[in-house]
Amino acid sequence: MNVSQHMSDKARKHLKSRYAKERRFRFYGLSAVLFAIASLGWLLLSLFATGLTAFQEHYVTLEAEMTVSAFAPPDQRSVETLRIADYKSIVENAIEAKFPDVRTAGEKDLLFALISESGATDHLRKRVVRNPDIIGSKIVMTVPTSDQVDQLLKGHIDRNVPEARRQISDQQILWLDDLRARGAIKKKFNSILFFNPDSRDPELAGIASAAVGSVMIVIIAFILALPIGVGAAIYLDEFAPRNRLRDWVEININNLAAVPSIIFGLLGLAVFINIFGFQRSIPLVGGMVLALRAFPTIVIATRAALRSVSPAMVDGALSLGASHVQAVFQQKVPQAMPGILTGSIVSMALVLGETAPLLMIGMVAFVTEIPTTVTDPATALPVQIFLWSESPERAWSERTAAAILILLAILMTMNALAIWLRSRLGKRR
Amino acid sequence: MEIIQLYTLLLIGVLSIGGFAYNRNVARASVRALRQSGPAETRWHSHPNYHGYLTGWSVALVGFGLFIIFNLVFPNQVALQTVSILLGTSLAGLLVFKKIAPAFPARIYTERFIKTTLLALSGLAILTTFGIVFSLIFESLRFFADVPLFDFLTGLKWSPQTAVRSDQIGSSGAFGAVPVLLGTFIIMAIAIGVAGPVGLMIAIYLSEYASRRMRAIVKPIIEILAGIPTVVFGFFALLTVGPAIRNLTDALGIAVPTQSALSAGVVMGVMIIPLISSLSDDVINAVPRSLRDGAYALGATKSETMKQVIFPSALPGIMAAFLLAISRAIGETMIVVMAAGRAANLTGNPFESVTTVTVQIVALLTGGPEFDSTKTLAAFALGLVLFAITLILNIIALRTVRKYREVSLA
Amino acid sequence: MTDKIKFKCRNVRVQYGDLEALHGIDIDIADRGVTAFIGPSGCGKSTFLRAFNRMNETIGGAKFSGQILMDGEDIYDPSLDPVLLRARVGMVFQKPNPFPKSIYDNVAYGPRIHGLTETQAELDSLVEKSLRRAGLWEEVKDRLTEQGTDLSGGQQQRLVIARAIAISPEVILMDEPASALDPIATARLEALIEELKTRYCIIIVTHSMAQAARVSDKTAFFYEGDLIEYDDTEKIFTNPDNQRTQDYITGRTG
Amino acid sequence: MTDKIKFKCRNVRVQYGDLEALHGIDIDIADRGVTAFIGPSGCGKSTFLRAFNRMNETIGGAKFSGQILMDGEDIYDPSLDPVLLRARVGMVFQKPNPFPKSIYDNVAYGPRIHGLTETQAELDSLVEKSLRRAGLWEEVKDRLTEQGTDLSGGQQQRLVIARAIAISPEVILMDEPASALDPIATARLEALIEELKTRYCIIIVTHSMAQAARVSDKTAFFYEGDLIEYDDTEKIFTNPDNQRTQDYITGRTG
Amino acid sequence: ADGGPESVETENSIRVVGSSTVYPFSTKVAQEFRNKTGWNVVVESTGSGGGHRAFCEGIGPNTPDVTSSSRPQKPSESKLCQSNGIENVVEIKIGYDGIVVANAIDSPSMDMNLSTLYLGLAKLVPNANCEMVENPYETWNEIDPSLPDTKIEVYGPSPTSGTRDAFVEISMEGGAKTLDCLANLGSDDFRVAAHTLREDGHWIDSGENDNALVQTLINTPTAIGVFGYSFLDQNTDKVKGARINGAEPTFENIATGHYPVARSLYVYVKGDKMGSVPGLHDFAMEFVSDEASAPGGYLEKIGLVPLMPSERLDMREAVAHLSASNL
Ligand SMILES: Nc1ncnc2c1ncn2[C@@H]1O[C@H](COP(=O)(O)OP(=O)(O)OP(=O)(O)O)[C@@H](O)[C@H]1O
Ligand SMILES: Nc1ncnc2c1ncn2[C@@H]1O[C@H](COP(=O)(O)OP(=O)(O)OP(=O)(O)O)[C@@H](O)[C@H]1O
Ligand SMILES: [Mg+2]
Ligand SMILES: [Mg+2]
Repeated sequence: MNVSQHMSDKARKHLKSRYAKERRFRFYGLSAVLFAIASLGWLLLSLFATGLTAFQEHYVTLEAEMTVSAFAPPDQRSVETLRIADYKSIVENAIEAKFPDVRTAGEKDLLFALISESGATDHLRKRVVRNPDIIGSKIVMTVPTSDQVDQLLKGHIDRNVPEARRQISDQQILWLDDLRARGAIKKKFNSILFFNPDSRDPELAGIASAAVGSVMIVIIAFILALPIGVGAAIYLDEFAPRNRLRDWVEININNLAAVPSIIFGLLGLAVFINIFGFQRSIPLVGGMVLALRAFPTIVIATRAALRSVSPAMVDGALSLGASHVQAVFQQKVPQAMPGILTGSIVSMALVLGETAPLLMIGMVAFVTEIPTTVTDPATALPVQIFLWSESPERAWSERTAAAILILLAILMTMNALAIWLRSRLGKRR
Repeated sequence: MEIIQLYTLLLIGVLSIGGFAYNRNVARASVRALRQSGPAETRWHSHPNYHGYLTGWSVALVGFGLFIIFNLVFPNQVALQTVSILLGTSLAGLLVFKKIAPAFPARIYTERFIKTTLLALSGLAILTTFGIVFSLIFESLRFFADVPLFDFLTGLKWSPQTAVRSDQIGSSGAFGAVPVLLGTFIIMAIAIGVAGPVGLMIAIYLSEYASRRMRAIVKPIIEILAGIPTVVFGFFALLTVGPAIRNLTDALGIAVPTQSALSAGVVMGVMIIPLISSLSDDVINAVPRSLRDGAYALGATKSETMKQVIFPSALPGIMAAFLLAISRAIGETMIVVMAAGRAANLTGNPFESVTTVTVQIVALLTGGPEFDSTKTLAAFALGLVLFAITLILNIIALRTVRKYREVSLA
Repeated sequence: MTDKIKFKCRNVRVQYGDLEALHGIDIDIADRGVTAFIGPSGCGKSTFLRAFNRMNETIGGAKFSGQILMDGEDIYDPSLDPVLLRARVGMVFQKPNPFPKSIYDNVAYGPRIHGLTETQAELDSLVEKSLRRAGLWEEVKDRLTEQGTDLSGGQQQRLVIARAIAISPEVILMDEPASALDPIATARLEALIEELKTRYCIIIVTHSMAQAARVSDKTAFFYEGDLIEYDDTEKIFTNPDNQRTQDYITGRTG
Repeated sequence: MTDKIKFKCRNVRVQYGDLEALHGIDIDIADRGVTAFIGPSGCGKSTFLRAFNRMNETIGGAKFSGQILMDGEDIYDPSLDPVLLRARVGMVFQKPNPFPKSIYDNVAYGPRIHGLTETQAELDSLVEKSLRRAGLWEEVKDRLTEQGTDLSGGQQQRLVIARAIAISPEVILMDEPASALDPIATARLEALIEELKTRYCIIIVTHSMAQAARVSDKTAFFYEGDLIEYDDTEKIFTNPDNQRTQDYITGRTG
Repeated sequence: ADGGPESVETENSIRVVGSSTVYPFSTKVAQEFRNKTGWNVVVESTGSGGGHRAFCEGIGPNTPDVTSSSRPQKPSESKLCQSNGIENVVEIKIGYDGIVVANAIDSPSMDMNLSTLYLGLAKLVPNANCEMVENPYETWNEIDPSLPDTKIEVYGPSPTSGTRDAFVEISMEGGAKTLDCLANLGSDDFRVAAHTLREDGHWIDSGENDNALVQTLINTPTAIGVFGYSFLDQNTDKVKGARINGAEPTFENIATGHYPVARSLYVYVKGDKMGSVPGLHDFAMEFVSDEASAPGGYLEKIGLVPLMPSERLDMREAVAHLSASNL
């Protein structure tokens, strides 16, 4: 019995090189996996590194003398007049009180620039409107520092670069250190980021208006896309005659799911705004456009869910004298519901993250108010992120990253909900 | 005005529910009466509920129909609208009421209504496509009246600076789409260059090498990439990847702007990885086990089996996955808007900043609400080009992928 | 048998696309008692069974020709609503297919869609009656709200029969009802069939010769789409006229 | 048989997750000639067969214990390379599975990956030799560039055998190689096996008693994961020791 | 359904469109105004030209109430307004702005003349024989050896932008006037020569977003950007302005007129809508209030060069007067 040629030395050597190739191939595969995971990790890490600091903000505590002369005489005090009182001088006096040595106008301006002017005046304004009795008294107020100061204190602005290269002067830094030493500056949770509308000033900017806009868009898209998507899927799967037209519609829907989203923006601009005459920048149009964007994915998810239901259920119902429509709606659809809901939630996550179509229909605007109806001008969270990311002040980039983190948290929650729903409802079968 | 509309809609809702309830109860009472009056074996064709449903549907249909007609044709006749809706719906309700009888096949009519409604909903899918095609073509035709199609497709200069006023001596504008298309292509090529090999190798690794546990952990992690909004990737490219590439290339002595085709392309590639990996995974798993067995039984290693047997038979499906990815890359907007720059350079150099079709659409349409300058229309022409390209890619790819999906289901 | 005829079938053909599964069957089925369909796999038993309640129509591509008269009435008459027909001709499938609802709701489903009862009490008693007839009441009376799918296979099959009985059908079709059951469940099912046959016309498809011999009064043997022999069960199993039948029941073919 | 022993199996157990498919098999297989594995469906024939070239390892969850010695060498020795083993133990499957490549490339696949030939001419002649041995040469010599999948089922099965032969295995495992073939192709395949058995150790799993009787020298009867009886084929088919074997080959069980 | 109150045709927000140069000022005013009065203001940046176009489209509820502009309204635009029934347009000058030619702070400083800009950016330039030819210059030092040897790559505002108009009118035309060769051209030819920017990729329309432009400059060291002074003022840590005709772009130089490329900024308010858009009049007043536009006001802090005090008082007078006549 001669030894097999596979056992020869030559064969063994060949085998060795084959295994080297095998290992290399496997290594490429592993590298690809690691590359993808590392990219994701890098992305998240850079977002956290940039954005986490935005969840806290520096506030300065001042004592403000609510001088009577800054307000309208008592007999003319109404909400309107209280709102337009001279809060600026009160704030200026309050900060100057901390540094009695500062005399020149130029220095006073620099000093005043340490705090958020708009933030401080508006803080006072709101307090006075709520309680006019504080006029004439001395109150303690805690207001945001200006964005530059905040960035400096967080270490995002390097104190050591030449003065010309930073927007904050050496003198201001000295004052700040002094204030800090006196305990007047504190770092607190940045509630402004969550509850304020957009603002010109980074330290006062929040996502509230954009978030409300996004919620409206998602709700409208959901209300429109769910019936359309589910209805179309049921029709195609259950009632449509099997012919070329149906194939055509099916390809059409699959294609729509893959059409670039910006095209839907063009559709919305041309049809909803120019032909139907809807206003620009309103969540109603945004919701309608994104409903069109989302419904093909709902159709696809629904059809997959319908197909996973055992045909025995329909047979059972039919054999009891249920009509086809009854069998479908009473047996098949309820059982496909977990799948349908999961698909819908996933597609709503898609809607929530969509940006490009909204740019086309004018949802890139500076909106001062949190929208209350679907025809109020609004932006959406991703658009807000886009707008902020393009703003030059350094303070914006951390807020942009923070807004992204919030958006991602919402998306994760939605996806977790989808998974939970699937396992929860799926189990009852 | 809007409040009134809302009330009208509410009214229609109330009427249809009321009609449903009333006629259903009438039918119920008749059934009961019939049953008590004697042993007569006459069965009612339809359950009483169906007489109710039929009423509700008809009332709602008539109501909404009138509502829409009035809003389109006589927008401000609120009183007339309300009166005619009241009349019309009552008539519809009465008609069904008159029909209530054992033999009346209310269920069949109701189901016909339901099916028609469903049909109309799937019709919306076609309508959406038509809407897209017509709005793109309509505006594009106006554009091509100014700029000949041939010039648009072959022109080497993209500089959409037309005058906005008659007395403005702006520039004539150059609408040659080649640099824009080239830029789109470069970024797409970079993206696929990243996502293609990586996605494919991930699919291979997960289906051939990874343990079940690893697969269960890694797959969802990679899918996370697919769920991240593109604006986030854009920010990532702008804030992190662009500067990183710039630092890297600075060290090599090449000056690369942070907004370059490279950073946009690479980030887009990362975004597309899950698309390619999951589609390829489907396709690879659809290759019959017997082929794998055949190769293993001949003493092939896993990589040999993969490269020489499975990959060739999965090739059409993998190509389709790539086509879908290309279509996705071409249509991607936010990443390039934020990270690729806007200069329409006629260049093949990935280190330069280039522009894409989608960037130009955004640039041309954000802001200006005016609607008939050549500039604005150019956006639609670009949109048409984009739609046409992706449509072709999608259809080829979807047909192929569908075949594989069916195989894997069977 | 001297019994009344329930179904008169004439020249029944069923095609699936190009494939003709039944080549023209003529058969008369009695009003009471059990008729068994036997034959090798793929011979068309299920196809024929599904012709009796027009369930074939729910399969795309199935085409029927010929005539089936039920109590003299053509069930394929276009004016006849298959939904009404199926309320009169119940069916039980090979794999028990209770709905993923409570046991109660499973049985109540038919009465509800057909509006057979007016009050809750009426429905309750109908559900109880049906479950009793299906021999399941004692086992489930305390757990009517549990999921039907949580029952054992044999219980599920009886539940499905209760569900069919609840709408007072005249006929019950059963397609290999015991093939998914263990021997004990099968025995209970056969006992149930024995009981039901006094009230209903039952047609059963089975692969088990023994079962056919045990439960049926008449047996029809099918082979490749043709009805080969139809006679009293005893005759078929002891002294069939046809050689093919003989081969099949002795296990030589099939 | 007086032949040399090729495989010595001791206490072979294979588990799929919790299910033990083989409960400890002891068997010796001769170096030349055909050994047939028979037994009812699910008894573990394929599982055992796949143990000889460690193909079980390509299935997630399959666990092997025990010992198989091939020419005295433990094939489950961790230091032994399954790739090498499989080059020495060829396998043919139930469904012919040519690669979607040309006929030539199908046969050349193994020699190429194992680097068995140096020159094109050598490879050409090896392909020809293998196809000749598989009795396919005459039929395909003019169409070597056509796709292997375009051949008829019987040709495909012979192509797959040629593919296996091309790497000069010592053993050929065949898992129901004829079950997808028509009678004429089956006959050709059996003739081929007859020819090959002088050169190779062949183990064949088959469902057809007749086939086992025709082609094999020894037959092993498996039942529910146990080896019930193993003896010369003639003995097994004429005068088995075990009642179960008897029942199976006369068609009473299975 | 007669319960619904007959709603008046009012709008719940004030819509502002217009110049991207004025955008930071209008958003700031919008924000302060909202804080003071609670009225919602929506600001979209469309460019001056785009703004006028939308503004003059009509007086319906979907049209903008205010447009901002970095140049005065052109006659053709006011004609468009009139032809669409907009009678009562109030022009409010809010301050001055310079147009700067800037690059990244780490890049070499530039020192230019208006003629350098013209030669670098015009589509047609005179050659040695005073014939007008397609612009041949590729790098800056081909025009002026003291400038760096970098590619001419200028990101500037698009035609919808008032900054573009002003830039063309002041620096391009100004530069053209300094060249003898062009003096011989007829006035129409001269206008075409002076007003037409290159279309061969050296001039790049950067869209309406000046923020993005600043970003681009930082990212592309060789690139030069054209934008408003206020942006430079806000980004002195990132970009720096070129000297033009020897003058640095600074607050003082612009206010005093030493820096050659400067213009006024405007806001246009639809007087016709003051009845139907509550708050619109007050919003207009906010622009001319002391708090906003006086020296030391919040607009100056973000880079607006304020008007002379007397000018501002006149403006305020005009807006206040409008209210008396209209309401
Ligand atoms: N839905 C269908 N589409 C196409 N052909 C079908 C379909 N159902 C059954 N057939 C074919 O019709 C023939 C008869 O099938 P049928 O199911 O009636 O046989 P059967 O006697 O019930 O077999 P079994 O005992 O396996 O259940 C078979 O050839 C089968 O392949
Ligand atoms: N991949 C697998 N995973 C889990 N269990 C398996 C697997 N393959 C086979 N089995 C189980 O192992 C047992 C033996 O299977 P095997 O395929 O070896 O039987 P067989 O004798 O070849 O049957 P057949 O004649 O049907 O091919 C069976 O119970 C089978 O269900
Ligand atoms: Mg059957
Ligand atoms: Mg087997």
